[in-house]
Amino acid sequence: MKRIGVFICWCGSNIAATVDIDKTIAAAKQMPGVVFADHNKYTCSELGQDMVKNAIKEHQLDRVVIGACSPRMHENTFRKTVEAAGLNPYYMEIANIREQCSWVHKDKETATGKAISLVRTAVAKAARNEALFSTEMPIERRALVIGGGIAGIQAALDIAETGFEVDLLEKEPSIGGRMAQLDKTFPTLDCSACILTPKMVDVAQHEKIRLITYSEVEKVEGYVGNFTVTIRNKARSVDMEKCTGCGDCMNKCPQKVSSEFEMGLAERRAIYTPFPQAVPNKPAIDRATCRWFTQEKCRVCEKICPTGAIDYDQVDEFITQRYGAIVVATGFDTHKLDKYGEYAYGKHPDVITSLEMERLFNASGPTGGKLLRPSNGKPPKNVAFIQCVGSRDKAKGNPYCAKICCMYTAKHAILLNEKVPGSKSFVFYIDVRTPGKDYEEFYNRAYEQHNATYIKGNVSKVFPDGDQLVVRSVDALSGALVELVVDMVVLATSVDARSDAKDLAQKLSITTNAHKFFNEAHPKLRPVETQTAGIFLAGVCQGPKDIPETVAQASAAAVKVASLLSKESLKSNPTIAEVDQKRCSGDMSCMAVCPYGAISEKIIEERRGRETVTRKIAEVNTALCQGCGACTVACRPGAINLKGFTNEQILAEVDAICL
Amino acid sequence: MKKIAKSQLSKMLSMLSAEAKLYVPVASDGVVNFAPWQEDVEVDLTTINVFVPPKKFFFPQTEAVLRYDISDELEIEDFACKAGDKTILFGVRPCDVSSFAMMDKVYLGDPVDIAYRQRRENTTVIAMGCKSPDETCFCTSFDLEPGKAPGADVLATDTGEEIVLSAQTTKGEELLTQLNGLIQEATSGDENKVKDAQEQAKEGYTTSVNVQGVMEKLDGMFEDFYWDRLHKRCIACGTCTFVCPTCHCFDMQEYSTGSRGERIRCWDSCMYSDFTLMGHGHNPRPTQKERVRQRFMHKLNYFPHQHGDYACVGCGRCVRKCPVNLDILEVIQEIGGAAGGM
Amino acid sequence: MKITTEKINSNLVRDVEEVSGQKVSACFQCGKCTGGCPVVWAMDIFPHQVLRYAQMGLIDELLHSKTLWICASCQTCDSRCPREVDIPKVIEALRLIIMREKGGNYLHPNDLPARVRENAPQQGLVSAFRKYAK
Amino acid sequence: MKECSEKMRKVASDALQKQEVTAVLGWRKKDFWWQSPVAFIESVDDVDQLVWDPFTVFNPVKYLLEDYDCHDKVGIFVKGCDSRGINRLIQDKRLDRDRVVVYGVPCEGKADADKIRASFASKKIKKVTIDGDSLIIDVDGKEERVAAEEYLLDKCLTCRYPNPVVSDKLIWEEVPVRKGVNEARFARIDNMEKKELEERFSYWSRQMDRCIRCFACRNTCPACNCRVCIFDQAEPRWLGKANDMGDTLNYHIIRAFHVAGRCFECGECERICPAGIPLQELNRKLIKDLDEFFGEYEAGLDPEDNPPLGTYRGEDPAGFDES
Amino acid sequence: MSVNLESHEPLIVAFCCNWCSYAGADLAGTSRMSYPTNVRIVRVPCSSRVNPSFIIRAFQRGADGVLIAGCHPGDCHYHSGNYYTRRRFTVLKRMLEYMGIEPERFQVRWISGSEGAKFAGVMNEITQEIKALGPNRKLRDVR
Repeated sequence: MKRIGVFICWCGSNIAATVDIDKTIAAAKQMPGVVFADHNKYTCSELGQDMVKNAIKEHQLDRVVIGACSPRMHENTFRKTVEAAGLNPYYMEIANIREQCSWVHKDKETATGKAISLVRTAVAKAARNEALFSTEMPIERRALVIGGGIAGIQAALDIAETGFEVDLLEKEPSIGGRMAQLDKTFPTLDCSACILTPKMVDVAQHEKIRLITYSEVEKVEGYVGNFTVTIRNKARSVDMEKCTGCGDCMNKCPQKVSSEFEMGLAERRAIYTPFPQAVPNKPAIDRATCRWFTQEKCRVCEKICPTGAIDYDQVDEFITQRYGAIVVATGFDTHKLDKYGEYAYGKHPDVITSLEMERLFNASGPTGGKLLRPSNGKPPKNVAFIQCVGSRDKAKGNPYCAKICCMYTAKHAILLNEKVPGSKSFVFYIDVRTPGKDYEEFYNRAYEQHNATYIKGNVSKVFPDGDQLVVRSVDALSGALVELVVDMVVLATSVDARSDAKDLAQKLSITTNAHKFFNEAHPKLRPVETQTAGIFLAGVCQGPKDIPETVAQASAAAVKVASLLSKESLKSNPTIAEVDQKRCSGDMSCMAVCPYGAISEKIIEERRGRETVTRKIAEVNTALCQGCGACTVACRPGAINLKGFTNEQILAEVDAICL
Repeated sequence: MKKIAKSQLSKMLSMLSAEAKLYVPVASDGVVNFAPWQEDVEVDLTTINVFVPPKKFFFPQTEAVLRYDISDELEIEDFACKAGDKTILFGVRPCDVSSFAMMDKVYLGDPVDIAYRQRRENTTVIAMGCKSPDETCFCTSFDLEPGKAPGADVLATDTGEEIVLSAQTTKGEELLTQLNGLIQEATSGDENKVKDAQEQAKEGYTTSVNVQGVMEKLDGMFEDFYWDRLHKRCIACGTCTFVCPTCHCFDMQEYSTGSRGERIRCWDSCMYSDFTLMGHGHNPRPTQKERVRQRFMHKLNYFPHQHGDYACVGCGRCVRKCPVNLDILEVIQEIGGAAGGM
Repeated sequence: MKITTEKINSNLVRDVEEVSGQKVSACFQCGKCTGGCPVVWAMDIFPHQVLRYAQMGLIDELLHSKTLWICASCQTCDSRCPREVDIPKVIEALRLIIMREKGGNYLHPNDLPARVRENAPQQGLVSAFRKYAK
Repeated sequence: MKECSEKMRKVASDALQKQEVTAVLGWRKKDFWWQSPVAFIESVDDVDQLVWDPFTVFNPVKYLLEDYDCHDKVGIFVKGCDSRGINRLIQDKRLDRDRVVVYGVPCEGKADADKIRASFASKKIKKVTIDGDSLIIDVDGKEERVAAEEYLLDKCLTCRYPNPVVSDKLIWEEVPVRKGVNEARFARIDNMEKKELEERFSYWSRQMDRCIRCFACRNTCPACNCRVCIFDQAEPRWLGKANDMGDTLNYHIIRAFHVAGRCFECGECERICPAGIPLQELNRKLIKDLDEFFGEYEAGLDPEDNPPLGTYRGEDPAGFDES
Repeated sequence: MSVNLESHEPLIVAFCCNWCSYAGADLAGTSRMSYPTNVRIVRVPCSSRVNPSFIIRAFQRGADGVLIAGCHPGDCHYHSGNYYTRRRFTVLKRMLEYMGIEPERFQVRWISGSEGAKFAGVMNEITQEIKALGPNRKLRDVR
């Protein structure tokens, strides 16, 4: 039999005015297992806590029930109290007789009755409380950042600045990501490359950052503080040690390929760096197009290379590294427009996407920064911009708002007006959304000063008329039909999650929403964390956002990483799930409902009759489990239990309540 | 010997029910069980095996044994001495009547189970002789006479239009005395009819087993591989034990609410994994093999060794109800090796 | 009614802006002007629509609207506009465009009573020709 | 019928001879005409025991659990209903697909011994065989020929999967699905839902009152395949052993809940219930609600997917006030 | 057990998730919003911790009503717990009703940590509803 002590707190008059303390104490003394009951004006005071400590020693109490305020208030306080008296902190249970009794009831008799019932319930639970212990797990003090766009760059730099080692992983031959493709940035119109490239160089030169380009995540194992990641380093066919980045090979390579970086508006070679300011500025051979790899002839680059850096025999290599934390910053894809035939994209060269427009504006882009129509190389006078292409479209696109299009279209309108004097833009919109510092003003500038006309109406058809394009819509505000003849049409293409986001999510044991954006742990309060402890999110991979937000989130993720890595070890929450090996059938229903991927299969050996056999059971990873208990209900035989809220405890509470 | 016209039966039952709680076989949703008699129920006189055997009137599936309260001073309420309202069972079949004698050996032997005794003493059993057997009946294999029920207080025999009642104990005589005025004296013709019916009842058995020597053979079979094979089919439900008129194992359960509580006795089944599960987790009968063996050893070896009779009355309920057709007939046949006509 | 590139880019829009001194494009169609206009019940084109029509180059539609002559220039709209557009001035500009056009009178000077003809200010007379029908 | 039995014997003996399997599960005949229990064939010599007759109803898949059999490679004959039990066990990770060779036996329905008994009350039946769509009943020494359809088990009359959904070898040709089975599926539930609350309670309490708590429903059910059932546990004691209405309802509610989204409607629970409790109706009520609220789901078809209570959608509707 | 209907005070067991509904109950307290004493709260980390067996047990032991309260969908502290709660108890509740248990006896509500007033309101509402039904006799153990 347990030796339970009950301590009823007056909380001044907060409890004592409504609950008859003496009666409660007298009732508590009759409860099974209770050997001692007393009261105190303020149990949370030093005096009150001393009383509890002394009583524990004097009466050899092994469980403690405190009738006081909400456990959300003082659970930790009293856990420390009983711990100081030599008991396991989890031997203490609180009966909430203030917030859930004296403060909400007025009649003293019924309130006292309820208080007694609450104390009895806590006593019943406490009698089944078991000693729980946190475990200490050492932390690998090194972080991995997946994705070398602005989010990954910022996160890596910030983590490195706190003194921890960081590996920055990029699947392309160069870091830079989407931001490198942009011309100017809203709302200040500073040059994207001018603010990005210094950061790229910082990354390359930072002693704490290891840059791993042309590589992808192959496998992730382990848990917070102790991830083991296998990275596939794709064969670059260029020896990074020997290559000086002179670029001769790229000039001489006879195989021209459409450039991904230039959105197909220009060509690159089969041996290439994505763009001139690439970091590292060393090329890779695109084996899918290289003549040697496709036709087994050529080898021009090998002949030309002054340092003999070309190596056709390179193979994919695998790097296995341990990390304490991971930041996912994999960015986004632009929406495919194959379902939007009405916009004539791909049918008429003057219908382009917004990202292509960026390249047409850009000084290092295919037109050298002159805005020219792809069809005839002449500057356009009237340009239509179509918003929400693939966004806010439940039927055939994304139901969500891509968030950045309103602003970059305003930017395009301004840039167009600046680049081509006398030009005019027509912006077809559903709503204009400009929540952000200086954003509304920026938008105002577009139509007040830069000759942009905003037309509320979605475009239903774009078709050629001579060497021009006709855009058909309605102005919903005036009710008038719109039929404009323009020189170019720019489609504000929606933002998609990366097509392979689901695969990565699976590798990382994190979840995605219906649109494959990675899920944050809590939409408001934990926007940077994932449900998997130790894995954080930065940038558009979590949901559409612009550069300032991306950078802010990246820095936030970096702080989360740094605060995790700043510890020598992690103390685990002991109120987590536990598997009873004997009862577990190994059907893994628990695994299906675990939001943290904390449950895995384990093979055990056991005797069956005269033989030793193996079978599968569930195993809880104590570092990943957060103690929600969803698994305990999914488990039909009750083989998985939640420490601190066990089946036995809850059933005892129910029984005690219904007494 | 008395008799009553079938048309008058409900009058008789009505009279009996005034004196005691009267239970009769009644079909509900296609399942026949003993149920309290009421004016409007139709007594089922044809079904041989009621679903839950009438042992439940002496040995209920669930009964409170005692209740305690320690919130003030210790108070114990003992239910045993309160057990047993005056009860009459009408229409108990001879096999079930004979099962009472077996239960008596357990519960009236030393130490006497007080609650059981009270119920037994306060209950008057009116047996109903069988006319013809079900295909699963094999009571004759245990030398029971299906038209007779020696252990009953009154034996009722269906002679066609009438039911002949003969008292076999003082309790039975008293009961028939109460019915004076309603029931008539039987004639010698009726007596002959009864004898004929009893002779007739022995006919038509298609199922029988030879139980000779089965107990002795089982003496050396505890470790036999037979059980390894036999148990495989058993899915460990407790149907056989709960429909068996002679199974009498129980479990004690405590419903404690801290300072108050109740102790309950309820049927248990040796087919269940927790039947012999001990507090520290060890189970001396770890697999279904041991459990199946236990059931048949108990019925066909331990019980006869201890009490002289096989703990089976051949009612055939387990044969009919076992979902996997694993029953005592099969075991007796295979152990004894000498099956009767089939 | 149809909006075309020519209409949006037409000189008339620039004229309206020039005459009124107001930036028609500044209006973002919040509707506050119309909501508070005391004579809106009599208008065929609402004040915010006037601006929209102007932005879209639908000037012709405006010039045939009753609204121009209903507006009392009470300035309620102007005092509340978040975009600092003086709407009465825009409407006035439209009226001026009509008045500056030659012809198009609804009223012939001869139809006016002599007393009015002699005493009324000249501008008032011209505007009356354009505004009132017999 | 004879040819069917012969085919099964051939398959079993080939498999045993070639050592593709070390045991075969099928059905055999026992003493009474209505007894066709599961046969465990471990040697070629015993294959002649195998039969296919109107009473080979019992679902053998539960015998594949480790508690029953330690054979490394088992052959098993499965009807349509049984076959979904195979998927059930695989989905529950209680059976390694590689351990079994599944022989599919399409099934036109099995006979209900009680219906036959009722028709031939107080007569001695010796043997019942099937011939095309007739049953031949050897009764009081004479052969009677009756339409099989009249004597089928109720569950077979509403069977939606008469053909095995998983099988390595189909032993004979597939049979057509009976007409109107989809409409019949929830007929009992629709009917009950229309009744008043108190009427529903009195119906169910009358049914449950007969329960003797033998657990035959659970123990037959392939979806009830836990090593240690929650109801058998002493600490905590989830289910009181007292057979009173509270505990009996507790048992039946939780049992049904535990198979919710997992029950594949073989109907064995209801068929073998010695007390005749309409258990399948509870199971189907849950299926109906799960389908209605969370999208249609057919258990026992795809062993890879996740049953409806093991997953969710953010936009799920709720059966309660969500305001 | 004889129960006087007139004076019957129902007993209601409320399983509240620690992060939303239990906090909501605390907020009702700090805001001194009164509600009847009939409700007893069992604190669970998440509504997905509530096993249907707990509910049946409460009814068996004599509770007249059972409430499960959790975070609003999308707000679960553990991300997805209440989605499972929704599925599990939608079917359980409907099955209980199917078997003739009054729908008011078993309820599920979403109450956030900021909804103290809603908590008190729900308690008032449920107590009234269940009081009107009288004591639970259907699922109660006969002891």
